Amino acid sequence: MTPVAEKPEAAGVVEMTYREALRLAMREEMERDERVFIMGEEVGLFEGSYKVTAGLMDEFGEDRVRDTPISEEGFVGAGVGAAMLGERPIVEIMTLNFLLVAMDQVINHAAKIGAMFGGEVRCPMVIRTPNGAGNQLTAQHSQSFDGWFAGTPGLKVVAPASPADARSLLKAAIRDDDPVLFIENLPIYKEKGEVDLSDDSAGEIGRAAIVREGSDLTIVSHSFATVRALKAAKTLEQEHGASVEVVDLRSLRPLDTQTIAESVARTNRALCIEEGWPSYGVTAEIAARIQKACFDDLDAPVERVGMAEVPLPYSKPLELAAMPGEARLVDAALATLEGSR
Amino acid sequence: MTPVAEKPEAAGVVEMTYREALRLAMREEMERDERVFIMGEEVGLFEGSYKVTAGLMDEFGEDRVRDTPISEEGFVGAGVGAAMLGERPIVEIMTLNFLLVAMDQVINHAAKIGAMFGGEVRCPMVIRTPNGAGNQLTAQHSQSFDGWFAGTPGLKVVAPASPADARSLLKAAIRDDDPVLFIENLPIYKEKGEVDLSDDSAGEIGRAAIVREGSDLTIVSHSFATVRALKAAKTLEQEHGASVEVVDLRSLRPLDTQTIAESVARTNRALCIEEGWPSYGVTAEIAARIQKACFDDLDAPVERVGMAEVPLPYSKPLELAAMPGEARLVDAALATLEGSR
Amino acid sequence: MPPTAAPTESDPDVGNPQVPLDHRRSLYETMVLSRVFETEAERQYKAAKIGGYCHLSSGQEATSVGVVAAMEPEDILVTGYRCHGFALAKGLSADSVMAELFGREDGCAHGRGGSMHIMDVGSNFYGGWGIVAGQLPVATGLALGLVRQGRDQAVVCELGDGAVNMGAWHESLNLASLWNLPIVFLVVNNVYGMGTSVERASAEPDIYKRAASYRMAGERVDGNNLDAVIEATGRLLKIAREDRRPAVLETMTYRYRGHSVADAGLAYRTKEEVAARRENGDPLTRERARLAAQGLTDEDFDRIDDEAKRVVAAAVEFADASPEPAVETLAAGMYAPGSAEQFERMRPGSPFGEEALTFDSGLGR
Amino acid sequence: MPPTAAPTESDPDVGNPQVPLDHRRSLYETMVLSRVFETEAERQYKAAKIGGYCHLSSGQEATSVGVVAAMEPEDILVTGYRCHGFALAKGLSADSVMAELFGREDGCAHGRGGSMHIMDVGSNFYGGWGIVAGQLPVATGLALGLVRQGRDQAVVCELGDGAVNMGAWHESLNLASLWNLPIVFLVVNNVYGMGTSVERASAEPDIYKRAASYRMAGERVDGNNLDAVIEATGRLLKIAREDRRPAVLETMTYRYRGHSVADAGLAYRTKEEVAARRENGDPLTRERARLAAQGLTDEDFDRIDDEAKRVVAAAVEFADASPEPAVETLAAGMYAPGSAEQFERMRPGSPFGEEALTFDSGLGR
Ligand SMILES: Cc1ncc(C[n+]2csc(CCOP(=O)(O)OP(=O)(O)O)c2C)c(N)n1
Ligand SMILES: Cc1ncc(C[n+]2csc(CCOP(=O)(O)OP(=O)(O)O)c2C)c(N)n1
Ligand SMILES: [Mg+2]
Ligand SMILES: [Mg+2]
Repeated sequence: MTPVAEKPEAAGVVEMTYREALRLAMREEMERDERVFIMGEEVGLFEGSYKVTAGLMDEFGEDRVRDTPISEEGFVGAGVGAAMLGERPIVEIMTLNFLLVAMDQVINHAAKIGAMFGGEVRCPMVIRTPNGAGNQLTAQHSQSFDGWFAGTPGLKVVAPASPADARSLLKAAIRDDDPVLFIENLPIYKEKGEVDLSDDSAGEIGRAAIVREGSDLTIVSHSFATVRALKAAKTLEQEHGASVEVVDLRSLRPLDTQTIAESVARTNRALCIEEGWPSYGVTAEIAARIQKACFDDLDAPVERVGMAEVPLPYSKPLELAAMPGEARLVDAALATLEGSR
Repeated sequence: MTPVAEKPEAAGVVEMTYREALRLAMREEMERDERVFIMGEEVGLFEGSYKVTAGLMDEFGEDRVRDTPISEEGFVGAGVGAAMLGERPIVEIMTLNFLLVAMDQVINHAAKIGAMFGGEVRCPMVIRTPNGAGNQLTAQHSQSFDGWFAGTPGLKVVAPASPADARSLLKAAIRDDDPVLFIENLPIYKEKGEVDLSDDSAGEIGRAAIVREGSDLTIVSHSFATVRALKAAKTLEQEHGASVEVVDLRSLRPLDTQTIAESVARTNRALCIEEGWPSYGVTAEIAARIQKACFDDLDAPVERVGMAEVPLPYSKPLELAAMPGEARLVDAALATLEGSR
Repeated sequence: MPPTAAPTESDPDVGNPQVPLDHRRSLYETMVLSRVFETEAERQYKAAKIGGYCHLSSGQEATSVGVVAAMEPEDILVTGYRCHGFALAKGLSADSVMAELFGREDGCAHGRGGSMHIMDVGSNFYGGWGIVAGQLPVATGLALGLVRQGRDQAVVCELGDGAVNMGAWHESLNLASLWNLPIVFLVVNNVYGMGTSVERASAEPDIYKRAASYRMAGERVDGNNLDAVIEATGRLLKIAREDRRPAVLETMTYRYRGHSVADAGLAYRTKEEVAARRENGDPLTRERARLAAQGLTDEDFDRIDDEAKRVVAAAVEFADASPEPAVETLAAGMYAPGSAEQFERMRPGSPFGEEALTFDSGLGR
Repeated sequence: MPPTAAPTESDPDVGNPQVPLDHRRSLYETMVLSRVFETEAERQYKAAKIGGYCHLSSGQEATSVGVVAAMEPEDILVTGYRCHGFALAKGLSADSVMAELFGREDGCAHGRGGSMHIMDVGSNFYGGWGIVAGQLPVATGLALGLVRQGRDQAVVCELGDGAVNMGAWHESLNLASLWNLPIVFLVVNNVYGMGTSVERASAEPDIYKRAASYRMAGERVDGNNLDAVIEATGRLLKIAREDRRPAVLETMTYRYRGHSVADAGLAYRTKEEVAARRENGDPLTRERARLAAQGLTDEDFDRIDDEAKRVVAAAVEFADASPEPAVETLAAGMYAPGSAEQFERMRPGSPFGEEALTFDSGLGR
């Protein structure tokens, strides 16, 4: 069982995993505000299928860390109703794939409340769920529908890439008065990074970050794709002498196109990457905005890379061939660097 | 009650509505292949909430035109299972908004079967459903999620704009061996056009059509947006002397980017329009592909217009302000014509 | 359900003596108001003052008024889209409901929701929802919220006979029972879901029996009998509040008009069937007889009818005079205050016209 | 469920005399094969020859083997992801199942599906599905297909105790009963859904009773008693085939291993509980006793065990020798033959690498 990160008392900067950072944010917000509670399958007794909520039921009790039956539509909706009454539910969906059975509650209920009722009632809830692939989980369990939610007015969609952002943006999502889909990722849970325990503040939703500076190419990504981007950027520098800037979106709705545009205006080339299928995906929107915002700056077409457009196969070699692995990212980057004038 | 279109016996070219063309295609295919049957809410006794299936239950009986309880997840899945056994279900979903409760069956079942089971079994089913807005149906009933399905490998997505295409492509969808989402549209049902009853052949999925030729600007659209595009193109010609080409996509997956690219290579400017929300929508993908395929041809950024990004309000003036009406299309076209060099 | 015999002179039905006459009278006034309101709404719809879908509840007044009569003001009501009558019963003014149907700024949802999405937090009426059975999980969550907040009220969640075949029904009832939530699921059985009769939709047409699958109490009452509805609702709400046990209440009634104003309502039933229902057991006729048996005169009833007509006519005037929402407020309410700042960096490269959207949530009220 | 007492010398349980000894013996052989197969699968998983999720059914053999024993070869079986044992019972070879777990070309799904998605149309086994309760609507449709094609077979749809709280359960059972479909919903109650016990998940822990909500027959049997499972399944399938009435059969059993190989399976239950279940009423021990009572010797049992080990060892060899799928076939099977032509015009402007995807569906078999 994953150890629980030290309590904020032990102030200062410590290294922790993305998973621990999420757990810390939830514990801090639950201590801060008794309206905050967690609901989901196996979040309590089982300590979370991916151990994100490990230890929290012992600490906060069964009412505030509530195990649910397998009924995503039912308990996502229960989160919506509780939020309308002023509670602050954090609903965990085991993986994003299972949100498909609760789409109606997310898209046609949570997202509609503010506008449809004329601003007379709000829905301050958070839905936490990991997307992603890479462990041979196969076609039904390896998907990323990030863009679907990011394209839904009334929702906010946050997807951080580092433990520090995971903590501060989950805190921001919990404190936000609107429904926020907080997208995590399976392989990212074990990623490590520094977190400043002395800073209890919430992050800003709608602000991208330049996580690596460069002058030849801008890679735009979010969540685990940013982890991939940073590795690829290193390789591109070391083996190809290319100076690559990486913009981590952090939130998909609102989307900080301004930071992207400013970066591309400097590098004149852009590569957008994502874990999911690129066609009609997140990178489609990013590319569409870049070509409009930076039309005169671009020296080459905006390129996109994502998961090969097939239901992900179980076979390891096939899965590897489908993923946006480093080799494909580097090739795509080189193609973009060489493209056009 | 809408009259039933003449039987094919009365050969030759006749004018009929989009609604009648759909009904004709279903009748022809049901006569042609007894494996074809219709399932859905109110498709029989009630004659279809939008009267598309009117008269078919009388003609083919309750088994082949099957009224269902309100259980979209259940009967969409029942269509999947029947299709796996070689039947050819046509499942009608009253409006696309209600497919949200059946997403799991469409995305994680129908779309996965071919690949996940190694090609050993197929799912030849059609899901017919109208998207769209414009009649004050409000936030929960006025949506278009076309891009979500078009972005799902394993599915095919067809969305014709004329009665002739509605008939030939619905026939193609019914004869296709893969799951096809056939997207209709509420305001388009009453649109009229010529249909050649003597031609019983199925259309080709994956082929866009240039429905209007022009040299200054390419408008790319599908379904009702194409009806809007053709009107706007006329206005642009008459009032602004602009020669506008209109590419009707007809199918979103596969997407005929080749026809789009060839057109833009001639006109050097593109405007993509859709009924739904453009951000992370269909037009994002079209724009992303055009800027890559036509990078050196473009004289201005690819522009996009869709529904204003809000849950659609009930109020008529607000709804009108949100829709991609002719005035907004013309303004967007003029902006694209004036843009850049 | 066999039509309930109308009361006869020989055996005057005076109703439950527990209900004081003045209270019974005021409930009848609300029932009449609801009927008159719906009739006027249909007229205004045909006059194109009202658009979208418009679902009327004429014939179901004993259920809507009776259920709410048994609720405390602090109890929460949630319904589907057939909500005008419930809203009026829960205390929303005819003005604010009619203005909403007209899509005007003074409507309870500022013209954003329309007929299907009436709501008013002040009256503890949480909507007014359009997706069949979609309101059940939400209502279940409202009941969970009440428990978390240590409030001893309960939730009533209305749904139709057709809605009981949706998965959301199953998941919501299981959660409500498993978690001991204070909620009554009110199944308004008006015989049809659009054109599909209960027998053609539900493998168990005795819908209330399905409560047993969740070890939950389930009851069926004559939904056209005001007293029966009040008694059963009151009893089940008491159990919900005090013992924290949910329940299903099925009220048997009938919809006189089409599914919505757009539906003639005769493809799946006969004129004769509708006429027979109107003649036998109409909730207003029946309640009027009880009041007459307790001494109300024709003049009293005329006064009640006139007052209802006056209120509804005034509501139409009020609605017509209320301003249309300003186009600049298109995005108002979508996001909470403070969100505009979060979205300000989204403008570059956005689709044509999007830059114009403003996200402040104030509706200038 | 109280553990069934193990047979004693004084009262030898010889099982149902209707079942001929050689048949009973072959069923036992399949049960042993299943247990040995799962044990080996866990070993291979830990040796990293198998990946993804791997759900074992050790302890549930009397249910999987008994249910299939009561089915005709033409009857259709659909299951969730805990499907190895069912697949072997339905006639898939250990070779093709193990090769699928290894993700190889000779696997029943050519290595595309893996542990959760075993299937073989030739054996009328239609998968092998991974979304909890997602297989119920599909199985209901297969039953509808049988009726439309005038075939007199039936469908058995397996699901777990945790799956009964999903909306898909409710919608599927209602449709199956309303439409008189030949299907038996088999609820394999192994006490837990991951770490959640039936009592913590289902407001009605007597799951079979939920069938009543659909006017459907519901039964519960000792899922570790092969004869009881065969008898009940056979009777309900006969009704499904001949009277076209669906049913629910709940078999009470127990999962020895964790939810999946990744789960130690002790956060929510004790070592002692698991040990007690293994000792009392283990389906293999029990069936072995019956066979012994009918004269099988220890040598016979050793031979049966050895044969199972031999078959499984051979399956591992077969799987290991089978080729990995070729990367060029990444998109194979996704679309039907002829689709490549439909997609050929999609290449311009497509994302990096997409042009390379080929859509021919042949898998070179
Ligand atoms: C999920 C979903 N499917 C279909 C519809 C379309 N629809 C609206 S009302 C209705 C019938 C509902 O009948 P019932 O539950 O009996 O309520 P009533 O209209 O009789 O009050 C249908 C099918 C919808 N709104 N939502
Ligand atoms: C819709 C959905 N939600 C959650 C999951 C994750 N999950 C996989 S198996 C499982 C438990 C199922 O338990 P049960 O139905 O009892 O079957 P068993 O594993 O015991 O055979 C869960 C929650 C899933 N696959 N699908
Ligand atoms: Mg009804
Ligand atoms: Mg289980």
